[in-house]
Amino acid sequence: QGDPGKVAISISCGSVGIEFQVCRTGVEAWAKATGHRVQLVSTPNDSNERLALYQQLLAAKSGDIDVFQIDVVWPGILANHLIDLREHIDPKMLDQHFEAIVRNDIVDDRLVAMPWFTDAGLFYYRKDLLEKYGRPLPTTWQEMTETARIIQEGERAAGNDRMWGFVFQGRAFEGLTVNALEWLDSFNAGTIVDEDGEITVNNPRAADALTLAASWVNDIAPQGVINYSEEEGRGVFQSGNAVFMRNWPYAWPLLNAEDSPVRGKVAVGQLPKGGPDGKHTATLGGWQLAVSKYSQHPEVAADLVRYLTSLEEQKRRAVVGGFNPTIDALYKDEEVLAANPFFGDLYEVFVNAVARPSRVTGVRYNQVSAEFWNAVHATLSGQTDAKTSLADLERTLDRVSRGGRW
Amino acid sequence: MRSRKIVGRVLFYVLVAFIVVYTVFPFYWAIVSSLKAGSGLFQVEFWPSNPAWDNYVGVFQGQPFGRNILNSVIVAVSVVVLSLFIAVTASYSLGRVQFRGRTTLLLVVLSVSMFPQVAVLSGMFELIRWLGLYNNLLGLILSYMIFTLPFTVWVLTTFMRELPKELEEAAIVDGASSWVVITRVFLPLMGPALATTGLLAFIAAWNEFLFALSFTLSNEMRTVPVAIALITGTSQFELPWGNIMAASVIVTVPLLVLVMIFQRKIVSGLTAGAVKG
Amino acid sequence: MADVTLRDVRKSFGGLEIIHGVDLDIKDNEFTVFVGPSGCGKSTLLRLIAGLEDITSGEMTIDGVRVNDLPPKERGISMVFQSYALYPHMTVYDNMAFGLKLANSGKDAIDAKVREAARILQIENLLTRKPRELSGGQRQRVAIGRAIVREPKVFLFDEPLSNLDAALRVQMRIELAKLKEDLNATMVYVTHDQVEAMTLANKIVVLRAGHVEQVGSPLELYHHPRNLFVAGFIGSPKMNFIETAATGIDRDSATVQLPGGGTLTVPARSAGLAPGAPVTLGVRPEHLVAGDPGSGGGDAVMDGKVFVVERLGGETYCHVRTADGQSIVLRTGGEDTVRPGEQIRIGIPAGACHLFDRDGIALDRLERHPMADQEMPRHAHA
Amino acid sequence: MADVTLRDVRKSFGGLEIIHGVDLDIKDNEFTVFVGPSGCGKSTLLRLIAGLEDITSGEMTIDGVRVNDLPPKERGISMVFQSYALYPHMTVYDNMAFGLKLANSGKDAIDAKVREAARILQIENLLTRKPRELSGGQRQRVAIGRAIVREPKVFLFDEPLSNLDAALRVQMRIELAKLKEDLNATMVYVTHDQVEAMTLANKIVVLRAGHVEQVGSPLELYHHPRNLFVAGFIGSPKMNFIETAATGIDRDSATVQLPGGGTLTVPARSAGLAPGAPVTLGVRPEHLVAGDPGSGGGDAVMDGKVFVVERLGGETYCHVRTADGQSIVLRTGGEDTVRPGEQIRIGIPAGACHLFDRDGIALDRLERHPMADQEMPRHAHA
Amino acid sequence: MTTVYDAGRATNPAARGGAASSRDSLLTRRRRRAAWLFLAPMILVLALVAGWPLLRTIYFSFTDATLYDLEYHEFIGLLNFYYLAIDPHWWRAVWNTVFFAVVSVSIETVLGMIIALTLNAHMPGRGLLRAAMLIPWAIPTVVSAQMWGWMYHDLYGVINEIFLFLGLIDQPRAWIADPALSMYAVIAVDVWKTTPFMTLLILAALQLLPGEVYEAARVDGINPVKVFFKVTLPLIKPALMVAIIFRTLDALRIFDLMYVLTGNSRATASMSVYARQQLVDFQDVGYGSAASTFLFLIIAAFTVIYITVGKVNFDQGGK
Ligand SMILES: Nc1ncnc2c1ncn2[C@@H]1O[C@H](COP(=O)(O)OP(=O)(O)OP(=O)(O)O)[C@@H](O)[C@H]1O
Ligand SMILES: Nc1ncnc2c1ncn2[C@@H]1O[C@H](COP(=O)(O)OP(=O)(O)OP(=O)(O)O)[C@@H](O)[C@H]1O
Ligand SMILES: [Mg+2]
Ligand SMILES: [Mg+2]
Repeated sequence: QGDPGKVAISISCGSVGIEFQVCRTGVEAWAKATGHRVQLVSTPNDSNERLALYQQLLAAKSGDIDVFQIDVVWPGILANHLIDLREHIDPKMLDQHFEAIVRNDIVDDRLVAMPWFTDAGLFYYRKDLLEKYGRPLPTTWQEMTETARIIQEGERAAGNDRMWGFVFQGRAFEGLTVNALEWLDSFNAGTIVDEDGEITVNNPRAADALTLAASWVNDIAPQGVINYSEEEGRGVFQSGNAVFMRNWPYAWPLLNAEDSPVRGKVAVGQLPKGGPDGKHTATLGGWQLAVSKYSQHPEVAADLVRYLTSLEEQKRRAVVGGFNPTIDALYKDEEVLAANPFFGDLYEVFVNAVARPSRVTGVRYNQVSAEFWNAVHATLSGQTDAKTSLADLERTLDRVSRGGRW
Repeated sequence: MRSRKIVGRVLFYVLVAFIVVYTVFPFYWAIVSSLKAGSGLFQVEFWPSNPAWDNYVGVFQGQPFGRNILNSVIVAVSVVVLSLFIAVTASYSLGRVQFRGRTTLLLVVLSVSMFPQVAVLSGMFELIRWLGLYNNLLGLILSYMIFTLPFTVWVLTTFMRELPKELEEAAIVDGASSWVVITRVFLPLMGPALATTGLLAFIAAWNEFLFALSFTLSNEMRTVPVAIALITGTSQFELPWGNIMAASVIVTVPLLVLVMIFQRKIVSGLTAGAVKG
Repeated sequence: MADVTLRDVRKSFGGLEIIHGVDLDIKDNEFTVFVGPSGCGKSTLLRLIAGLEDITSGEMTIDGVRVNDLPPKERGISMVFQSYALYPHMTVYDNMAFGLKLANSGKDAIDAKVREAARILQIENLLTRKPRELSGGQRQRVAIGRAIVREPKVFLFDEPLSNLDAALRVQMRIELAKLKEDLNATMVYVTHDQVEAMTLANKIVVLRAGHVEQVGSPLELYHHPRNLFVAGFIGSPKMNFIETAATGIDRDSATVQLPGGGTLTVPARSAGLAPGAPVTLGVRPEHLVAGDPGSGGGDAVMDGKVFVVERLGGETYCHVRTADGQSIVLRTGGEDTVRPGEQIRIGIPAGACHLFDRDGIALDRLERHPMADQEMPRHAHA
Repeated sequence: MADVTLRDVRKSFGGLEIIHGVDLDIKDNEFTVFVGPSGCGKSTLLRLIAGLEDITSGEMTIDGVRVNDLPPKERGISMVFQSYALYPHMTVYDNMAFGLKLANSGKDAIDAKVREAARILQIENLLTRKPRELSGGQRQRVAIGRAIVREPKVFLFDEPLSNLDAALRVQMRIELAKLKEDLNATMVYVTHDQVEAMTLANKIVVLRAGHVEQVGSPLELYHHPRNLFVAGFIGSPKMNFIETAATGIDRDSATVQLPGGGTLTVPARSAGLAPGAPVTLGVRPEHLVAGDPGSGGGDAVMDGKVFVVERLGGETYCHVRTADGQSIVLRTGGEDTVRPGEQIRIGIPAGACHLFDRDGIALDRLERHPMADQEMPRHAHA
Repeated sequence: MTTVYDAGRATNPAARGGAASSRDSLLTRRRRRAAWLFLAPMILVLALVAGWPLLRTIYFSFTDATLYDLEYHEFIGLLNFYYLAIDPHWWRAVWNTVFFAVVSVSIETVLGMIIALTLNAHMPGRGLLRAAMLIPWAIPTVVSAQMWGWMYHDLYGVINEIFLFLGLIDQPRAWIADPALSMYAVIAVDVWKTTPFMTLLILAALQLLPGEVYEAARVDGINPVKVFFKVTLPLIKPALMVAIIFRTLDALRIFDLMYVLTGNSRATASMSVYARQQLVDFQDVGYGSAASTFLFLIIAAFTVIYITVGKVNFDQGGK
C-alpha cells in the first residue's frame, strides 16, 4: 500500500509518558511532511534492559528497528552496528551541537549517532531551609556536608526525625557510576579511564572523593541511599525529607507539581566542587539517535534522524517536554527559557558535562562501569575502604582491558 | 484438664492467625498501596483513607498493559494445552508401557526439569532467532516447553501409573488400541490430574520472567511479569510504586481465583505426583 | 467347539519362571475353576489365556486356532475382572456397548445386544447409571454384561465375587451358575473360595507355585485327592492329617498305627510301601464319629481330650488332642453337648480314610467313590 | 472388675446420628462381639469405648468410672486395629515398647513385659524385625502384643482377622480364643464374620443401623433370634423364610399354611396373633429333612422341585422351589445323590421352626433350647 | 522382557533390555511401537528446546563468542573456565547461591512443616486457611519481589514501620541496600514465597500417613510432640527428603527474585544472575556460557547424587 518510494521506518524512542508523546508528535510531523510511514517501537525504559535488547537485535542483524534512541554511553558499544551519519548530515548542522557530545558520538572517525537531547547531574536544594538556617549555597562537597548536617540536626530536633541531609543515586547500577564520576572529576581525579585508554582511577584524589562520599552514608544520607536509584531519592526529597539531592533535570517539573509538598521551596544549581581546588562537574547524560546498519532504508532513516535532531524539533521538545537541547543556540531562546528558567543559568553545566569513558572502552564499557560502580558501592556500604577498592578496581580493569588495550 | 485443652486451642488459633497474617499481609499491603494516589503512597497507612483508582487507570495508560495481559493469557494457555497434549501421550508410554530406554528417558526428563534457565539462554536465543520467532509469542510458547513439559510429563506419568491396570486390560479385551485407551478411557479419568498439572504449568508459564525478558522486544509483545518489572512512570526515572502495586494486584487476582478453585485438587494432585515423584 | 488347550505353557517374569509348563484341556462348554493359594499363578494363567500376558514358551489354542501371538480381542474371549474394571465415566449402557462400538457394529445391532444382555442380567433399569451409582452386586452384573455382549467363545473370570459381602456372594454364585446354563459357553474361573470352586466347577484345576497339582471334578478332588496338598486344600474344615507309620502292608490295604495304640487297616493300593514306612493318614472332620470313651464307631477308635469346642449353631467343630499330642478336628451336629476338657473316643471309618506316602503322594483308594467320576448335574434346565 | 457399661449412648457425626441410644453391659472378663452389616456402626461403637471419638450424649463407665471425658490412655483400654497400625519404622520390640517407654516405665520392667508378651504370642524370634518383614499373621500377633504389654482392663479389637487369608484366619481365631483364656481380660471384638462371632463370643451384640437388635450368647441368638433380622443374620446358610399365614391360633402354638397345601403347628406363644394374620415361618437349612416324594420326615411335609444342587463334598446344599415359587435351601450330607430337576418332599420338624409376626418380631418359642441359656465353655483350661 | 504391562509392578532389572524381542507377541510389539510414536513429540520438543541450547551453551563456553557477533568466535579451550576460577566475584556468587539455598530451604522446611501440621489438623475453615496459605505461591515472583521491595523501602516501607512499632529496631533499616541485610531480606521473600510449596508437599505426605497409626498412638497415650518426632517425622522423611532436594535444586538456580529485588548487586547476586550479567549485559557469551555450564554441572552433580543416594525408583516413585 502507499506510494512507491514511500517506505515504513520504525523507531524506538522511549516507551511511556511524556517522552513517548513528544517523540510521537515529532515523528508524525516528519511522516506527514515526507509521506513515509513510521512505526514507534516501545522498548523497556530501564536503560540496561534497553541496551540488552538492542544488542540482541543488532547481533541478530535484525532490521526490525531502523532508528535507535541510544544512551550517551552506548556509541562505543554499538558502533559496529550503526551507519556513519556523516554521509547524510550536513556538517554545518553538526556544528550547532555541543561539541563534547558530538565528539562522544564519533567512534573510529565515524559519526554513529546524532545528539538528540542531553542530561547532566544537577544539584537540587531546599532554598527555604537554607534561608531558615542562614546558610549559603554550599560550593564544595565539604561545605555541603557541613550544611547538611546542621540542617538535618536542626530539623530533627524540631520534630522531623526522618530528615536527611543529602540523597543521591547509590544503588549498584549505572547511576552510581554517573554520581561517582561526578565526585571523582570534581576532585580532579579523572574519569576512570583516560582518553588514551589508560586506567587512571587508582589515585589519591579519587580515594579522597570516595572516602568523603562514604562518610555521608548514615550520617547525612540514609543508609538506604546505597540502594536508591533516581526515584527513591526523589521520593525522599519531594516528601520534604532531604535538604540536598543530586538528580537529573527531569525532577524539576515533578518537584513543582500540584501535589508536591516541596513545591516552590526548591532551587537548582551546579553540583559542588571537590574542595577549593576542585571543579563543578556534572556527568553527561542524554540520548542520541542512530541508524541501524541492517536498516532496509538507511537514507530515509537518516532523514528522520536529521529531522528529529534539528533545531526546530529540539526547540519544540524543550518547550513541550523540558528536554535539554544539544544545540547551544537554544539555551538563549526566549521561549525555551520561559518554559525552563534554569536552562540559562545551567548552560555551563550542560556544556561542560564530563563524559563517561564509554568511547575509549567501547564494547567493554558496560563491564568497566559495572566494576566501577561495584567498587564504589563496596566503599559506600563500608565493606572496603576507598583505597583498597580502587586498587582492586585497577587490577580488575587491567584484566578486563587485557592490559589497557580495550 | 479442660482448661489445658482450652489453652492449647487458643495457642493453636494464635498460630493459625500468625500464619494467615504472614502469608496474606504482603498481598494486602499491595492492595492498600495500589489504592493510594500521589504522595499518599509515601505515608504508612494500614487502611487507605480515601481509596483511589488512579493507579489502576494509570497502569493501562502508561503501557499496553491490557495487551500484556492478553499476551500472558495466550502464552500460558497455549503452553498448558500444548504441554498437556504432548505429555498425556508421552506419559502413557512412560507410565504404562515397558520398553528399553524407558528409565533413561525418565532420567532425561527429570534432569531437563532441573536445568537452570540461564544455562540454555544463549542457545535458546539462537534457536529462537533461527526459527524466526524472536519477539513473537510463539517463541515464548516454545521456550516455555523446557520447564513445563518435563514437569507435566513427570507428574502425569505418576498419575498414569496409578490408574488401575484392569481398566486398560478391559479396554484391550474390548479391542481398544493404545490411542483409544488414552483418549477414550484414560483421558476422561484424568480430569483432576490434568486440572492440577495444567494449573501448575499455567502458573509457571504465567510467572516466567527470564525468557520473556530475553526473547521479546517490544512492549506489545511482553508478558505481564516483564511488563511489571519494567513498569515506569511518566519519565525515564520515575518508579511508580502505586502503578506497580496496581499491576501486581491485577495479575495476581486471576491466579488467586484459579488457586482457590483448585486448592483441594492441588494437594491431591501432588499426593499422587510430586511427593512420590 | 470353543475348547482351550495349553501345551507346556510357561511364563517368566524377568527371568523368574512363574508358570512351569502347564498342560491343560478345557473342553467346550465346560466350567473350569482354577484354585490354589495366593500367588500360585492362577491369575497369571488366566491372563495368559486372555492374551494380556505373552506366554514365554509353549503352545496355546482356542477353538483349534493357535493364539500364542493373537491380541486379546482376536481370541474370542472376554474377561471379568476382580475389580470389575468398569469404565467409571461411562454409563452402564456405554460400558457394555464400548467394545461393540470399537468393532464398528451397527448402532441397532449394538442396542439389541446390550438390551438382551441387560435383560438376562436384570439390569435393564440401570442402563443410564454410572458405575459409582451402583451397588457391588450391580457392578458385578454390569461387568458380566460387558463380557456377554461380545459373544465370546470363552469367558474368563478372575475372582469375580471376592469383593462382595457374604450374602451377596451366595446370591451371585447361584446366578452365575444359572448364567452358565443359559449361555452355554466355555468358562474359566479363578477363585480362592472353596465353596465357589466346589459348587460352580465342572472341572477344578488345583495349582501350586506354578504347577498343576491335580485336575478333576470337584467330588473327584474331594474324594480322591492326588496328594497331601490337594487333600488339605479341598474341603472345609481341612482334612485331618495324622503322622504315623504303616505297620502292615498288603497289596490292597495298609495297616497303620493310631495315636493311643490302636491300628487301622485302610483299603488302598499300598504295593509301593515299605513296611514301617512313615505315612500320613488323612481323614476329614465330617467323617469322624465322636462317642464316649468306651463306646466306639467306625473301624477303629482313637481316644483324645477335647480342648476347643466351636459351636456354630447348626454344627460343631470339636478340636481334640490325641494321646501323642496331635490335634484333630471333628465335625459334629449343632446339638452336640461335648465340653472342653472331656475325654472322648473318636471312631474312624476305614473307608473314608486316605493314605499318603512320605512324599505326600496319595495311595490310590481301593474303591472309586461313586460320585467322583460321574458328571453330577447341578442345575435344572429351565 | 473391668466391666463396661453404656447408657443411652448416642453419637452424631455433623448432625447425623449414627448410634441411636445404645445400652449395653459388658461384664468383667467377658468376650463381647459386635456384629452387623457394613456401616451399621460397629467400629464407631468400639471407638466410642476407646475414647477415639467423643460420645454425643449418654453415659459410659469402665470399671465403674465415668469415662465420658477421659482420653483413651486413661481409660485402661488397648486397641488392635484392622490394619494393625504398627509403626512402620520401628522394630517389633520397639512397637511393643513404645507406649511403655513414653510412660517412663523402667527399662527392665519394659523389657520384661515385652518379652513376656512375645513369649505368649510366640514372636520372640521376630523382635528385631520391622513390620514390613513380617507376614500378615505375624503382624497381627505384634499388634496384639502391643495391646497386651499395656496390661489394659479392656481389649478392643476391630476386625483383627479380616486381612488374613482363610487358613490363617482359622488358626488365629483359635489362638485368640486361647489368648482370651490366658489373659483373663474383658474383650470387645468387632467382626462381620459369622464363624468368628459364633466361636469367640460369650456375648454377641447384633447391630443394625445404629440400633442394638439383640444381645445374647451365640446359641441364644441362633436358637432364639428376636426378630427376622437377627434370624437371617446369624447362621449359615441363612435361615429359610416362608411367607405364609397363621390359620389356627392357640395360646401356645400357631398353625400355619405350607406352600403346597399342608399345615404345620408350631409351638410358640401366639397369643398376640390374629387369625389369618400374615406370618413368616423360619426354619434353618440344617433342620429340614429331605426325602422322596411320598415319604416324609418331621411334623409336616412340603413338596418341591430341586433346581440347584451345590455339593461341597462333606455336605450338600439343595435349593428347592416350592409349589408357590418360594426358594428353600436344605443342607444334606455329602453323599446325597439328589439331582436337579427331581421332585422332593421336605420334612419340617415343628420344634425347629420359628415364627415371626408381620413386623418381623419373633414369637417366643415354647421351649427354650437347652444350650441357649447356659454358658457353654469352649476351651479346656490349660 | 515379554511383559505387556508393568504398571505399578517392580520388574527385575536383570531382565531389562535382554534379547527377548524375537519372542514378543504382536500385541507387545504393537504397544511398544505405539509407545515410541507417542513419545516422539516430547522427545522432539525436548531435543529442540533443551538439548540443542544446552549443547550450544557448552560449546560456547569454550569460545570467545560475544553477543554482538556470535558468528565470529574462536575456540579458546578452557580459558573461560580459568578466568571463572580466578574471579572472586564468581566465587562470591557461588557462595551467595549456596548460602541462599541452604538457609532458605532450611527455614522453609521447618516453617512448611509447622504450617502443614496446622493445616492437617481438623478444624473449621481449613479450606480457607489452605487457600490463604497458597496466596504467596500464586503470586508471580517478579510481582512478589516488587511488593516486598516496596515493603522493604527504608523510608516508606511498612516493615520498618511495623518493626519500629514493635520495638524490634530503633531506627529504620535499609533492608535491601545494606549488604549485611540484603541477603537475609532476599531469603525472607523466598521463604514467604516458597514455603507454601513446601507446605503442600509436606501436607500431601502427611495425608498419606495411615490414620490408624495415630489412633494407636493416642490409645498408647503418647503426647503429640513425641508422636511428631517419633512417628510422623520418620514416616514422612522420604517425602520430606524429596521435597527438600527439589527445593534445593530450585534454589540453586534462583534468578528473578534477586534480579528484581536487588539488581546485579554483588551482595546477593546468585550464579544465575552472574551468568546472565556476563551473557547479556557484558555481551560475553563465551564467558557467560562457561558460568552457565558450571552452574549446570553443579546442579547435574547434585541431581546425580540425589538419584543415587535417594535411590529414586522410576517404577515406584521416590522412596
Ligand atoms: N507382572 C509381573 N511381574 C513380576 N511378577 C509377577 C507379575 N505378575 C505376577 N507376578 C508374580 O507371579 C506370581 C503369581 O501371581 P498371580 O497373580 O498369578 O497369583 P494368584 O494365584 O492370582 O494369587 P492371588 O490369589 O493372590 O490373586 C506371584 O508370585 C506374583 O508376584
Ligand atoms: N468420622 C465420621 N464422619 C462421618 N460419618 C462417619 C464417620 N465415621 C463413621 N461414619 C458413618 O457411620 C456409620 C457407621 O460406620 P462404622 O465405621 O461404625 O460402620 P461399621 O459397622 O464398622 O462398618 P464396616 O463393617 O464396614 O466396618 C457409617 O454410615 C459411616 O459412614
Ligand atoms: Mg490373582
Ligand atoms: Mg468397621
